[in-house]
Amino acid sequence: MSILVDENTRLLVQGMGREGRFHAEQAVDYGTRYVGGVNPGRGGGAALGRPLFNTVAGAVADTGADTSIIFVPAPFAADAICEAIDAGIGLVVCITDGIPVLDMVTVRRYMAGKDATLIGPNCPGVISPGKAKVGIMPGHIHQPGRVGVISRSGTLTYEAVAQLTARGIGQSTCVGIGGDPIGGLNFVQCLSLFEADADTDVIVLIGEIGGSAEEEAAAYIAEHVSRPVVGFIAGQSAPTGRRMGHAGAIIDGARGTAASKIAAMEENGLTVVRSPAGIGAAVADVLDGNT
Amino acid sequence: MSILVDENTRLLVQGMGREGRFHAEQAVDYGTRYVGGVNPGRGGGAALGRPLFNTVAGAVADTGADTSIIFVPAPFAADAICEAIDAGIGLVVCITDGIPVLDMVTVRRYMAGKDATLIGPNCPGVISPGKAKVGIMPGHIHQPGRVGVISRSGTLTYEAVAQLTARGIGQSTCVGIGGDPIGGLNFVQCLSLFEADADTDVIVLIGEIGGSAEEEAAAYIAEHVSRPVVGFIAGQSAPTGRRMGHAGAIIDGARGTAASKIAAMEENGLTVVRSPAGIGAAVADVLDGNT
Amino acid sequence: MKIHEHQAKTILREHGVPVPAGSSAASAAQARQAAETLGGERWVVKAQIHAGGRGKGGGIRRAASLAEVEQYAGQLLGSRLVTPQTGPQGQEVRQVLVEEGCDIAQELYCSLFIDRAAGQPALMLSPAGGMDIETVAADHPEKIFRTHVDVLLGLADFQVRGLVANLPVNAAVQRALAPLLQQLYGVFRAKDCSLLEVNPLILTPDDRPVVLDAKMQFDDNALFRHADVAALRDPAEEDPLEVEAAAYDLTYIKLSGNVGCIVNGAGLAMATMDVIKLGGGSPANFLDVGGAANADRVENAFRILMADPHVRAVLINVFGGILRCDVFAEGVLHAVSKVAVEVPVIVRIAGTNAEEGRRLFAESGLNFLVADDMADAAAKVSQVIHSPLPSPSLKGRGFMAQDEA
Amino acid sequence: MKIHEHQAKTILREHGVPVPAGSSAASAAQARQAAETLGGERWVVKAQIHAGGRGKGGGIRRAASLAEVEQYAGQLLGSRLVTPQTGPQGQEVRQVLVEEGCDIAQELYCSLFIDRAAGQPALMLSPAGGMDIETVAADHPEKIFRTHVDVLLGLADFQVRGLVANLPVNAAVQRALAPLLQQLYGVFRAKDCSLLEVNPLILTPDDRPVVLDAKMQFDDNALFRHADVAALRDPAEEDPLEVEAAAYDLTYIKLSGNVGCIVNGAGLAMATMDVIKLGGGSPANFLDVGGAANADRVENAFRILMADPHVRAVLINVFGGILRCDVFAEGVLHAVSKVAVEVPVIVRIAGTNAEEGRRLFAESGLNFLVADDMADAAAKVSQVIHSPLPSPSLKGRGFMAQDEA
Repeated sequence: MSILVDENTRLLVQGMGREGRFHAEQAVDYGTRYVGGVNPGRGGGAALGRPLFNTVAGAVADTGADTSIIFVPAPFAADAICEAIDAGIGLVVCITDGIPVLDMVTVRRYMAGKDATLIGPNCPGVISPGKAKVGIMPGHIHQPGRVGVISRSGTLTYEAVAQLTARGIGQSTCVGIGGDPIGGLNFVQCLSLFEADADTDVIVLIGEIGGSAEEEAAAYIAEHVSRPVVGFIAGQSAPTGRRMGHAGAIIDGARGTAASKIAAMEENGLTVVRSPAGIGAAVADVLDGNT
Repeated sequence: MSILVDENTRLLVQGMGREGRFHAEQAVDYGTRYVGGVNPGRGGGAALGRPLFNTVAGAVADTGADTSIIFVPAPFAADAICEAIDAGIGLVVCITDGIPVLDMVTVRRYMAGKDATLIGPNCPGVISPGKAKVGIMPGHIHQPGRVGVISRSGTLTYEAVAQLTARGIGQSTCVGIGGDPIGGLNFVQCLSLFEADADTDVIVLIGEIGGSAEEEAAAYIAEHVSRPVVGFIAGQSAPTGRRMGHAGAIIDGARGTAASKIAAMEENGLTVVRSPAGIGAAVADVLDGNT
Repeated sequence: MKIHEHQAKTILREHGVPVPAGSSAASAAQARQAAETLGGERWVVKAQIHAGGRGKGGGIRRAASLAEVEQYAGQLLGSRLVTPQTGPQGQEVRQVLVEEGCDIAQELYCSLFIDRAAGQPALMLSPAGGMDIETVAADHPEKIFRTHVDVLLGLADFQVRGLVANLPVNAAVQRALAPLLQQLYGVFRAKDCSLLEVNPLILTPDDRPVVLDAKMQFDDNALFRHADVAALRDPAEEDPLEVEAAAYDLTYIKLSGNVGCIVNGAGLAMATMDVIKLGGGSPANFLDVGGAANADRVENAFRILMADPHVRAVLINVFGGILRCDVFAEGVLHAVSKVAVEVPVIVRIAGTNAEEGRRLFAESGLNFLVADDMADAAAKVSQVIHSPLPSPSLKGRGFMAQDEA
Repeated sequence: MKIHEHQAKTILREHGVPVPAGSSAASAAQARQAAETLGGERWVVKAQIHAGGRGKGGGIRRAASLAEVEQYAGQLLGSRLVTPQTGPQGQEVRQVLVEEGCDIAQELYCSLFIDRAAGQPALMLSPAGGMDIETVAADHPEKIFRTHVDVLLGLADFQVRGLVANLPVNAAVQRALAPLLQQLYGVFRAKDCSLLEVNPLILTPDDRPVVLDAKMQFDDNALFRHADVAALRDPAEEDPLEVEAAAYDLTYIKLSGNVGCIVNGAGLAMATMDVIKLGGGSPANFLDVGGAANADRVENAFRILMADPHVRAVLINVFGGILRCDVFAEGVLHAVSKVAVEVPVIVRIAGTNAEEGRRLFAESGLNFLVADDMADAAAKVSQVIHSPLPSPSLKGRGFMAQDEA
């Protein structure tokens, strides 16, 4: 098993530009079931052997798409997310970064009470190794297996995954929830999905400074998660008051520090790794029963 | 049993002006458990021996109110409804008439996904005879019993109820859903509540021209309602294109006519009464098994 | 509330919506001057009445000279224009709109309204512009495209993009139409419209969309926050009795029958009309005196009913809930002491203190026909209307039909 | 993005929010003239820098004569103002704001910001105005009132009514404050603010609320739709290297350490800083070259790092996902051929075509210290920094630390 995406996923690409086309190609190469693309004004054409549509609603009607990945430029991305949700897409993965915060606040409010999951924005997406790749992560560094990975980061997740794969430790699903302050799926919701997945044995949670999502995740884990969780927090050496690349990675006064997050993780029984170089080794230890 | 309100209802009055105070008094006299009032700027005072609050949130915190009745003037009524819902009131009865349609559209959208029921606006409210009166209907014409009444009208409902009571036929609950084109609880939702009420044997549905709620109700009844339903439609002699008092009572082109509604009711097995003078007799016939 | 086309276009223009240049005129000379000021070589003279279908009634005239503008305006002004929506008596033309002529490459249809069933505003778009949309809906439903508006989110880009993609127009026109639709929704929302219909929404030969005709209706309940809109009301387009009734806080609608009625509550008022009809009579009006139903209101109600020469009898039907029937009876007695009521009056009161109220009517010395219930009231109305003998008026003239029976 | 107080007040004034009359000045003479134009007898001269806490640093001066206005402006302009938020080096004052003096009856606090946990804007209100709100929050949490805003519905009447009911002010002031709070939210929303803080929000002796100080910060991602706001950027208030980096599409933040780093991805960049720190070094910067990481960007990254005199070594840490490591290596080699890199460079590349990339570095003839993984990279950084011997720079000066070990 796995979470969010698998071999049954029917993927639509919103924003079939240069980047969208490239990643659609990569997804197809990985074996993902890509069913079409949406490019307003280009409807009727084709991309990678599948039809292009003017609207998501039209695409869903014709292709039965249930998942979409969004590469639409930031000024138009919130509208694209709402369009996907309005058209009944169940899982929307938004890669676009630089979306205005109030646009995302609006999207979140718009989604309230609607039955859809958003991943991102400003995220690498989600991959269930060997089944489906709905994101911009390099597929080849992954390996099917039983470790779930959740992260606010992109390349740092690849780093962690590569450390796992290098040790022969495969992954059930890897989810990059994105580095923005306001996004869709959060740590807690993602943890609950992994907890319900019979084929995930260990969870790796990669957080970073800013906000309180890691603290909330740690508290949730103590209460609701039976799997061992290995945690890492990026930004232990970051200064206060500066956004470290990700819009969400900022220590605001005394809030959002790596120290606070690490403490919360330790208090709640997670295995905390101090060095990003040690994530793979820590998971191996957990799997070997050494912790 | 009964629906919506009963002896456990804890009633808050929003808009404790002359009208609000009068009807609060009537409700108390009827035996309703009235717990307080809300009048912005008058918080700290009292009305009818119970405290007045500035905000609904404050009132809920102090009194445990679960139901509110709104007498706030039309320009401010939509805000009052949202305030009640935001404060966690489960049943909001809005008596106020003349609320702008787009205000009510906004309220409905605001309520989406929230766990609250709105009755009205522009309605007489709801009464479960012998238990609680949350409305402006005259309590004394009602009698506890096993007939449920749903209506878009006020005095016409009293007329129907009086005909029942005159025949010794009591009511489980009488709900005036209001005469506005956009309101809260609709016929279908109210029917489902009565269907789930073990102590309602027959349902009286009083509709009127305009919209398609009666047609939808009739279709729903055929599918989901096991109780016999007696129906009446007001406005059989109304002309097209004119609003008959109620903002919602208008025949728009060929839509919303009494004929269409009566036909839908007959097709779906309701007992249709042509004369408003014959409602009580028709219910008596149904109870006697004469139909 | 309805407004004239020229008023609607002024509002739209203020919100940045492209409409033809034009102005209204109340005389032929003014119309000529308006055309001169506009300049150009072609104009359209459009009768300004609240009813639609003006084109079919000859209310829209194309003029190729200032003399023609003056001539057509002169013909229209003061005439009674009959259209499919005015009824056979027509509607007097008091103003015309003089506009620049527009070249039309394509006619589209667009409207915004409140969809009751969905509880949301709806936007309807069709390539079949310039036609009666109800006919299009019936004959070519595939030519009508619609979307609902999430009133909190607004009309989203993706929605208008999706809608215009259905039209047989090129991508440039689609890109021009999308923001225009959002502007129209903006006006609809900002002004609390109940209807905003643009038919036709034209495309010029150089692909510009222009609002060629506009019909706007407003939510009466929201006028309190739109003083500018309320000021556009044209009482000349409304029934004088209804205008008067509204001033008295009465909800009155004039109908063509012969039995006047005074009722408390809209539903009961409709039911009362139904009962009159079932009894073989014909309601002369809908009249809701409201929950208060005090002596003043009843007096004004009688005054308005008596101003209708077709009224041969009055039925009062009141259910006293919060209102006490005895208090109401006193109000009626006071009212009829001030208004000359020269037709029979049937009274049916029920509810709180009904007995006491009936006693007051009986002891008034006036010829009220007091009914026991709605069935009885219907019978009494029928009797009065169908009796070959003159019925007794309230003040005693004629015979008392009941005694005769 | 931050703006100056006087800019914030101009925006608020345009939206109808009551702020004191005033204008900014860049010289003492201009300041005097501004005061003269304002008229009155009392003025306030306020240093305009982006950091807060100006009062404590002596940056806000009350003047009772035009001569005092000129004197205080002269003293402030060109000085380096040190406040609790500037750091010990202070911030140069380039402009002052000259305002009319206001009588203050009461000081309140109000701010709007995005509450991440709630995913909504939040409005915070306190009767403890004029004080550091973090201190109030810590010592008197009962004096802080807040509500979240449903971004689709807006800040509802009932919400502001409920909030102001908590303040120790009379009903008239409450009625005046409620719409003011809604105006502030309107600006916050319309301008895509990330912070709008009014401290103090004062009440005058005649009960009028006035925004006496205003701090506004904007969502950088939304500046594309606010050209007016973007035009208010004051690069003089920002680090010149960061301004330059932004022009090159690099996300660069200058820090105080001695190991420069070039990384792709924000999370990995932070983790790289952490690894440097764990190895006993100290990061000189945060630098994310982004997903593209082409030769141009790398060249500019080196240029910016080399402009920082504290940098004693550079660590390149790149995980090639979509980016191919061999292509990246070529970019680096091209970059260092154009920029004089006179410190040791540790390179760690992983992912797609990493082997090929490593070979390119090894065969380049330059003294790259190629690390196997992040742990090895950290060790090499530590070695270079802590070695008593001079470390080999990229171009071969000094010794090769690795050979020595």
